[in-house]
Amino acid sequence: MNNITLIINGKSRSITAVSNVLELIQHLGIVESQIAVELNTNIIPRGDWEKTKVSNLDRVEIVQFVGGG
Amino acid sequence: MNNITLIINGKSRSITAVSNVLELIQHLGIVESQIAVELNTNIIPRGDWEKTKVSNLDRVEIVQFVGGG
Amino acid sequence: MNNITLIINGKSRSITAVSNVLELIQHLGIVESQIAVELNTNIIPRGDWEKTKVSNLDRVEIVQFVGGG
Amino acid sequence: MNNITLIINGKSRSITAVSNVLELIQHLGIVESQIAVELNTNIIPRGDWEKTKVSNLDRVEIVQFVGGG
Amino acid sequence: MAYSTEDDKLVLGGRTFKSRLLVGTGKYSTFPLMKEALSKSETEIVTVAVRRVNLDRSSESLLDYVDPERFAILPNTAGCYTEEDAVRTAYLAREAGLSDWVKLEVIGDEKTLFPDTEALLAATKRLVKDGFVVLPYTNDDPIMARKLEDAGAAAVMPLGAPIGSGMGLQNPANIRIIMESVSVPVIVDAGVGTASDASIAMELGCDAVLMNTGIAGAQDPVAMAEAMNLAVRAGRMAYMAGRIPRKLYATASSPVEGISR
Amino acid sequence: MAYSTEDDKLVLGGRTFKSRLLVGTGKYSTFPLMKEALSKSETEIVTVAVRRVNLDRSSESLLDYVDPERFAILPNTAGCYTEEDAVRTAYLAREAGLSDWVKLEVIGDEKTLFPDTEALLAATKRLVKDGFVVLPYTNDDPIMARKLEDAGAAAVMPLGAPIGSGMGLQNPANIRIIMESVSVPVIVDAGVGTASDASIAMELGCDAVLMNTGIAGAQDPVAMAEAMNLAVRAGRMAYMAGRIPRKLYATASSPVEGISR
Amino acid sequence: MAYSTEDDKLVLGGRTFKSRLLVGTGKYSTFPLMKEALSKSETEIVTVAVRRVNLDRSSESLLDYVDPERFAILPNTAGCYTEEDAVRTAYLAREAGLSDWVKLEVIGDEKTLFPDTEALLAATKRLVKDGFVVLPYTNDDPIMARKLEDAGAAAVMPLGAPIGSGMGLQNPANIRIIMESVSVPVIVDAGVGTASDASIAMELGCDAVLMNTGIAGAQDPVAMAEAMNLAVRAGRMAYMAGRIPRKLYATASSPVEGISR
Amino acid sequence: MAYSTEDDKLVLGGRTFKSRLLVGTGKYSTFPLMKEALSKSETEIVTVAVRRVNLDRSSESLLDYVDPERFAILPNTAGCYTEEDAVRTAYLAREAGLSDWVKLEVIGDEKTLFPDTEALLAATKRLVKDGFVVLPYTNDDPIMARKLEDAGAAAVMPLGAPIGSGMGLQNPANIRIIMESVSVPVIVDAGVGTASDASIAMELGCDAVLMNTGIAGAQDPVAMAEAMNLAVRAGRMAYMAGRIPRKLYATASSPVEGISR
Repeated sequence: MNNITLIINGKSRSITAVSNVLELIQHLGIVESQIAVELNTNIIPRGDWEKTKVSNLDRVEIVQFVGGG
Repeated sequence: MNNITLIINGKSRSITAVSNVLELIQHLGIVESQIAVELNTNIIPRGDWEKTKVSNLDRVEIVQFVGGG
Repeated sequence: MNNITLIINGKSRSITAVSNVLELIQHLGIVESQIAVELNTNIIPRGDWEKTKVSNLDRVEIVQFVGGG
Repeated sequence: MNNITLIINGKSRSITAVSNVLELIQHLGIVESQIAVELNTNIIPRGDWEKTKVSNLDRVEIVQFVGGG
Repeated sequence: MAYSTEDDKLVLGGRTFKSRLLVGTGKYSTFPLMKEALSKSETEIVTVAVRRVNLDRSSESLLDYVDPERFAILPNTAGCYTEEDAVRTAYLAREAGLSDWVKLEVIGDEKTLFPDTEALLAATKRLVKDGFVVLPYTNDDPIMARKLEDAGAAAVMPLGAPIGSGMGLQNPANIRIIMESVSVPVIVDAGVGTASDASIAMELGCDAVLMNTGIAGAQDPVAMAEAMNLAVRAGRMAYMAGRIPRKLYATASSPVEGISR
Repeated sequence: MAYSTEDDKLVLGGRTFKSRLLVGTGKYSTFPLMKEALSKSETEIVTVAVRRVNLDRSSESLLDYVDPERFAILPNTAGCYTEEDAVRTAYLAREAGLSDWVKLEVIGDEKTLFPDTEALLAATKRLVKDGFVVLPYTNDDPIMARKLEDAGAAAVMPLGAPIGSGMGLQNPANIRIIMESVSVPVIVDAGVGTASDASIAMELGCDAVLMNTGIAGAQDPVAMAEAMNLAVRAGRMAYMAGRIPRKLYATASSPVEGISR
Repeated sequence: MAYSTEDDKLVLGGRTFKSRLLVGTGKYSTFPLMKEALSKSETEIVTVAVRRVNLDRSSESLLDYVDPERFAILPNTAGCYTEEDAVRTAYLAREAGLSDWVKLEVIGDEKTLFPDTEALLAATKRLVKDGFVVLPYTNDDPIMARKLEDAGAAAVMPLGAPIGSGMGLQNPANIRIIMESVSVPVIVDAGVGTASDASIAMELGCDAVLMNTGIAGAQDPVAMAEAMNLAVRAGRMAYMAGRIPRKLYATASSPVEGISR
Repeated sequence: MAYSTEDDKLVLGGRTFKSRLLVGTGKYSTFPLMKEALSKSETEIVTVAVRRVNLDRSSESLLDYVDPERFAILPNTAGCYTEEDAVRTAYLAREAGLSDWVKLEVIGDEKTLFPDTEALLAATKRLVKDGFVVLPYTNDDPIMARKLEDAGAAAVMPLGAPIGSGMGLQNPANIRIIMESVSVPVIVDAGVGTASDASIAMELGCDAVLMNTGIAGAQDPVAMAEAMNLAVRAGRMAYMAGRIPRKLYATASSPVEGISR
């Protein structure tokens, strides 16, 4: 089988295996601009998304800007 | 018949005829100290109560001290 | 001699006789716009200046607008 | 000669040699109650004054209560 | 020269009082509660209202609970909206109370209970002429205060805030100006909500404070009466003692020399 | 249930006090004047500073005028600008005073005399660990107040205004929030200029007020001491009595019925 | 429905104005400076005083610097201490200015420049009868305000604080009550010291603000004139926009959900 | 020398801004409404929060309504209660925003949203070391303000009152003292409820004001945004213009000579 489980933004999700962060973001259909990605507590610079592997049970945080004071 | 009607403190009352203010106050059973009596808009000093006649349809105001600021 | 004395704005002044308010104003060299004239406590409307005689010892008040709050 | 120099409350003083803190306090004529004594940055409890030696060039601080808010 | 309470009396209408707190008798749940509150307040002057005797049920008399030997009774003309009503009520009060003191009120408006100063001034003139000691409840306008003094008022009683509002002194500047404008006593009347409000009035230099709702309306009127007594005395003493000036910056209260290092 | 002064004591550091006024001993022109002022203030806790003995001239001792039987002596660490200095001064004070109470001050700046709360918190932790009853002079930040409580402070003493400024409570809202944030006593320390300032602090629900310049700097310190005593009691009683609510509009204090027409 | 400046005009004496700022012309060091300040203030109504023509030296005329096409000229009766003087001055002003608008002042006292409201009311009645548009400078007493309205005043202009004092609104509660007591425009006249004072008056719901010293006495009158223009507009818009309620506690402005952990 | 808006810019973190109003983007009912409000406020710096992307429904992006060409985006660390969280959030924000500016918040308590200044100072030091332009949201303690400046903060942002409380500047004295204690810009952050609150902050000499709820929570946010823009400019100009001094008594604005009698 080719599914993996990731903890994305605190929720466990089973998704088709993706090989790296870039694929993950695209798979999730997130607009790539103005977001930040943290993989297992390490922030992954945009430039490293493609070369950063994602494996089963990784913790992923994906954040963006929202209205705030 | 020997009843008269007086307007006492704004209310019309039919009472046994009284000949003067002093009798009226006594008839009404009002403690005589610290009150003031006005008969047809004239204040009647305590000393004149007895000699001041009360007749049918007279307007009588009887006031006392109450709590106030 | 043809001088008269007027009390103008509280000060006594001896001036060449003038026959009416208009002449007086002109004689004093006052710009006619936006002033008001009072002769012996009566306000003289601009239109009546010419027909209003000025005689010896008259009290004249001439006022204008100044800065104020 | 039997004089020693101490730095007492920040000022250098040459005094007759005293063998301990208690003697020093008495020599200086200070009322013993409600003061505290520090010898070379160590606070000396009242009970230890007598057995605490004072030697040349020691730093002594002697404090008391004064008016304060 | 140190300040002494003994020499610092309130002189009002030719009489001398130790207490600078005047207290109203309205709105207490019971007469005994009122009596205890008046006692704790240590007031010497209490205000009362003039109302029709209730003929249908005999009710206890207020004066059974306010000893005229202990308290000067000050009738008010509350509820009067015209010069005529106020003057007539003053006469009724004099007849009932055998005293010629009156707290003169001519109300201008039911919602604010602000005075109608025009009618107040006219009523003051009439009552003074007829020998009354008139204590007018007025606004905080210094010009009106002086007119009332000129009319013979024995004091001026500017409101600190609307009657019963408990908002405290709304315009201390005006009260100060009034005190410099008149020589009769200035008594802040109405608006006091809590102890500090009374102290603030006295600290401005006012001669006395008059209140009713602030005490009667408190959850514990007896305790508040004592609080107000203390507050008026505290404010007066602070005024006489001469407070320190206000400064933006700090000044040490402990010595800056002799610090052990 | 009526309020009773008897049951309303200040419990501080395990001890019980009748008076809620703490008074400083600095800046009096003479010791006898100070002694009389302390007496009139009816305080039970007085603050003192720790300074070098003057060896060149023997001067009278403060403590000849402050009876330790009557007053709890509370040494301060005024003039200390570091955690180290403050802790050392506290130890010296304990040795001199044979008591382990300390009014802990770590000053951040000579001009404002505001506390350095970072150093204050560190010093509090050390002294509490060594058995001191620590009463820290702090800012009016509720978060810092809670940290000091968590560190074991026996009370928190936020400043009402800069020391000696006499400006009165500058931020009543913060003081109220502090009271809801901690369970130890809240004592307003510094800034009181006159009686009403003290009353206002107590009316907010503070447990006590500490002052020095407000009394010592008054033209008549003895009278002001008495005024402050009355003011603190007035404010406390008013708080316990439960004040009336504030309203924009008026409410008659005399009955609106029974008016004679 | 969103607020639009276009639909929000001041209607005064039957005329419509965009600006809610009335400005005095007194106390400027030079006429050109005054002219620039008036221009920056964007006022449409300027007050002037009536004084004797100086016969001994011809001086420039104020009106050379105040274009009547651009500004409505509002003569005042400043300096009048009696009903008679004020009425006479109003007539002189009408004759000189060919307009029947008057800012009616009857001063009660040189030191405070408070109005003599008794004489003010009488003068208002006379001038209204004779066709004047009367804008009376009055105290902040709601009862007097209503009497002036009943007498036909085109607006009421309560003082915010003594003329030239710069103390700002001393009694916002009274101003609010006045606004609920009358239906003519309420214009705060006198006492404004800086921009926020003007905003506060407008935020209370006042229709306009009148000032002179606050601008003319500033170190840079032209800049202050612009500041006051902005402040009056800011206060008006804030009033129309409907401010948030005051709360003792906080409410987060950023979302409390979705926080990354 | 007359004041000119042109020469009076806000310099913050090395950048120059015309507007002295910083506006938050939270709590608007819709993004278009927010966009219009931001536009009317004429702000050049807007704050934003960092939150998890919602994966379950694609929602519009805030940044579609906030043009980064027009506004400097200032991410905050709202919702962070520890140094660690705040620092991490700052890093995420930098990664997402490609800018190293951060409004640093370390909240001490959910109810008051007061800052935890101890953790704030530690976080400031770390972020400054790593090249961030740190704008810390702090309390109004001048000592803490100076410590933040010493730690390299690009400005200090003391709260005027609790976030969202709308109470306005609770302690102007402290804000003034802070301005004399630091040389970096002082920005009042939080507590502004209406226009005059913003003006008052600027009149004290503050460099800028930051607000969110005061605008977003108004009944008409767009009108309030314009009001705040005017108010900040009014307050700044009034500060630069130099206000008249406050006096208890009056000064005539009309000439006292030349009165016609």
